[in-house]
Amino acid sequence: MGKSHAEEGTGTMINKEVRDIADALSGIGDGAVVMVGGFGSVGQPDALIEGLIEQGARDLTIIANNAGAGRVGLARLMEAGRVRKIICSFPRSAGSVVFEELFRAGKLELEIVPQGTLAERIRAAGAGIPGFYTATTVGTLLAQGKETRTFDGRTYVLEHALHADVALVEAWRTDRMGNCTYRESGRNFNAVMAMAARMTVVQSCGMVAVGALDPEMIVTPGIFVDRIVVVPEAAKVAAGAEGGA
Amino acid sequence: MGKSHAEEGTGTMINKEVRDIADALSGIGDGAVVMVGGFGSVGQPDALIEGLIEQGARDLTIIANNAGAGRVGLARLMEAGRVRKIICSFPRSAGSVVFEELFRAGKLELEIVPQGTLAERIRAAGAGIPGFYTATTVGTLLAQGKETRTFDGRTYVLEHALHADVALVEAWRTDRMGNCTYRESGRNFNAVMAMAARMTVVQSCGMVAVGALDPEMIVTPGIFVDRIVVVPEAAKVAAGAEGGA
Amino acid sequence: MSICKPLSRRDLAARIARDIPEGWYVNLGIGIPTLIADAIPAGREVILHSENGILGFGPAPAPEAVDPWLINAGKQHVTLNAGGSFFHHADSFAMIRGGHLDLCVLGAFEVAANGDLANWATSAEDSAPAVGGAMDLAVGTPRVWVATEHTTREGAPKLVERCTYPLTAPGVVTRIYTNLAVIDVRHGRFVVTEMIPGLSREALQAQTGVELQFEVPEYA
Amino acid sequence: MSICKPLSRRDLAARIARDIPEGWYVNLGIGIPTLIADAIPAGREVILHSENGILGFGPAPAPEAVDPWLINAGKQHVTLNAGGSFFHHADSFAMIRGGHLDLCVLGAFEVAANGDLANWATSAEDSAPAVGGAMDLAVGTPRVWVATEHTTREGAPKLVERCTYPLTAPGVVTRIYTNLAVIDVRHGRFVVTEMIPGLSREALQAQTGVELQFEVPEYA
Repeated sequence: MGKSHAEEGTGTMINKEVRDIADALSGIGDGAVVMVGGFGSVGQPDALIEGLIEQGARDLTIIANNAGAGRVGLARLMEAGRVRKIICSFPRSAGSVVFEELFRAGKLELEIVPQGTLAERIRAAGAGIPGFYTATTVGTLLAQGKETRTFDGRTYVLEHALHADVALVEAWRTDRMGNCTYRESGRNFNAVMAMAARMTVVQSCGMVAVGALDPEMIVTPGIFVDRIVVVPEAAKVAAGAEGGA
Repeated sequence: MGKSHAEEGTGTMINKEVRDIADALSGIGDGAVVMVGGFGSVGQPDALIEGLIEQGARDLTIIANNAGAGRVGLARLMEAGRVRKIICSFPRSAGSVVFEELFRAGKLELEIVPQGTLAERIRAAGAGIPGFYTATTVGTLLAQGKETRTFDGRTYVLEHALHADVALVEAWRTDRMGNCTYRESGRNFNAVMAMAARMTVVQSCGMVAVGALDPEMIVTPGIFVDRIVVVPEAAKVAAGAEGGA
Repeated sequence: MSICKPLSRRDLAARIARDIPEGWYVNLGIGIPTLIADAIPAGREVILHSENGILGFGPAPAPEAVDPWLINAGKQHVTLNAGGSFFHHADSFAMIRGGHLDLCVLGAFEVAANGDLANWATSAEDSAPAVGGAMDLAVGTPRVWVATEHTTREGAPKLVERCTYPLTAPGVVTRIYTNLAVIDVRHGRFVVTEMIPGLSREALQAQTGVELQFEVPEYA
Repeated sequence: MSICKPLSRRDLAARIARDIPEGWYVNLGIGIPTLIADAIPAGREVILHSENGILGFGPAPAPEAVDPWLINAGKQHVTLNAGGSFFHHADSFAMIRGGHLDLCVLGAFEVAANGDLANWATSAEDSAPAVGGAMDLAVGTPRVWVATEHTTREGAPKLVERCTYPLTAPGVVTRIYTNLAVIDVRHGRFVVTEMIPGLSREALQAQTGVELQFEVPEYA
């Protein structure tokens, strides 16, 4: 390995770590489109979601796989009346009481997107691809209003990139340059959402020195990351099974 | 980690390793579309390319970043008259003498694809996406004949998935289930081509036991791999700089 | 009705597991399909895929060995077998959509003789149905098997001429395993290839919403 | 012609390096741009991207330390800085096409006042031009700087009203660094912001194929 510029050390250094949750979330405005990573409780940036409730931004559009469970986290953000619209694949699960209430009362707009299309629309935004075709939803209610096109005799629908103003993601280990690894099934939506937002905020389970992460193992290179706040995993209680996919 | 089924061991076991290059390439027919991984000499499956010359399939379409250099490997395959068409981003480089000869003589069909579009068309094939839009080539000669479409006021061209019958890739470490890691810049086109062909043949620098590869570090899971043949890296001479991109 | 004994959910899962060859990459849906994981014969290597980015997951861990970061798409704690790997959601669905899995086994509300599958929404009026990965699995996987009770709890047929529930995907189901029979979907017809012992063709037909063809002896 | 001394390729690279702030993610094309890597002031963290799947590569290794698996897009052996990472070609171009780089610096055959860039094919009749990653970089990167000699070896202008060579991308160039001047591309005009000492406006204009605007003192 070559000698790092960083270690020559006369100038300032790149450092994406911020002091606290408030700093991590500063500047998120009313009307923002916010991606929230995780699948179930795994990889969910709980502390950032709680922070967003404190932060106060309103009229949010949330992009996430689920629509929250119980009355904490995303569900509490929704209960606080901060969410105008949710784009997700699996709104209704065992614990999605808040979603049910708000949705039935007409206080929440909903866009249902199949899980694979959701992941790919997010990746497309990160990859500079404004649209792509997929066979998923063809011939179903979810294809209504979508443009279709035939390739080699098979019908596909056109899907559009899904951009966000902010992505809130959880990572396992990070360095000051923003490089991230994930742990086991914690990679899920986090790694694609990190690519797709104007600003990516990482809730990290722990900082390590630059160079400590194996370059073959970095899943999200620092180029995609703007801010990091450390929330040690000890503070994170695994909520356990929630049901649904 | 749970106890592996593999280690219970009463049945047969998945084993994708084949005996030799001939076995690895058996069944590739005339007219096949063959992806060849690597970028320059790094990650290039040299032994499989040499094997393909012996194997004898004709009328091939080759998908690769470069069109060969010198008179070995891909260039020798072309010189032997086995290649009908090449799809690549950078045909002409310092050493591309064979390509030049054949192309000027009208004996080789050429499709030039920008490097990023080439990589994405290959990934699209692997990901079940028949087409996508990109701004790359808009307003240039390479957009001629391509369908365009406007998203949010910007013009994009439609690009189609690029499938293959066979992908020849080089990996660093592999296990009998087909899991692959790559080494440094050797990941390049190999990891996407491995997803995009009906049959993926891996030239591996070395086999390791199942479970020896860190599950966080596997870049190509075994699901994408059909055959593995070991060619220790000691046998591979780095050809060094070739010029061009 | 016959006096024979329908398969239990566990026996149905075991029946399906028997038909999954070594080396297949398989995604198992929620419900009966999930039970298949534990029913795969010891020593047979079948590699299980989970939408949330796992290939090669294994059985549930002992309670004291639960790893909070390792769940499957049903949000149950699992383990990882040797040779398993992790990836993100876009790569996971690239595997699904790209046709790389050999098989998915899904539950169903209804299956039609033309292969149409309905397993995600119980009514077109339900404006917030949870689709998850079902549609991607249904269109992307070359073999879609359904594991289901032969009828609803109320005894209404789930195997029908045309689905009345909203479709998950049209024309995708290739085989159905119920607690009464194994049924192939071929050219727009249901073809019974296996029945539980003692069940008559008439009894099976009576619990099915569309005409069956039979490729089994009258009494198996 | 003036009697002043045009910048050497190395000095031109150093001039450009001075303008790259710490923390930027930068892709450097072949030729003069490649020289920028070695000219970045010590201690300033600029992260270099290479199309073939590297972020954070460093200078060339000593001959005895060459690692055959580690080359950049120009196929030169490089090193990896601490904090660097590897990825595959589709992920690499997702970074480029998705607008995640801060800057690319490319060579050029011609640049037009409307920002059009021609740097990949020397004639529309060339039926086998090598495009590589140039078009993706040109359309995907928010800042496209060009590093070039001000004229061809024959003295013909490379900064022109309209490109005659086939375009790499229309309207993308934001700034040009030549061996004679620094020129911004603004609203379809070339605006000179810096000239080498001793060069007159007239001399610079005489070597340029389109009218220049000046935002520099007559003699810098």
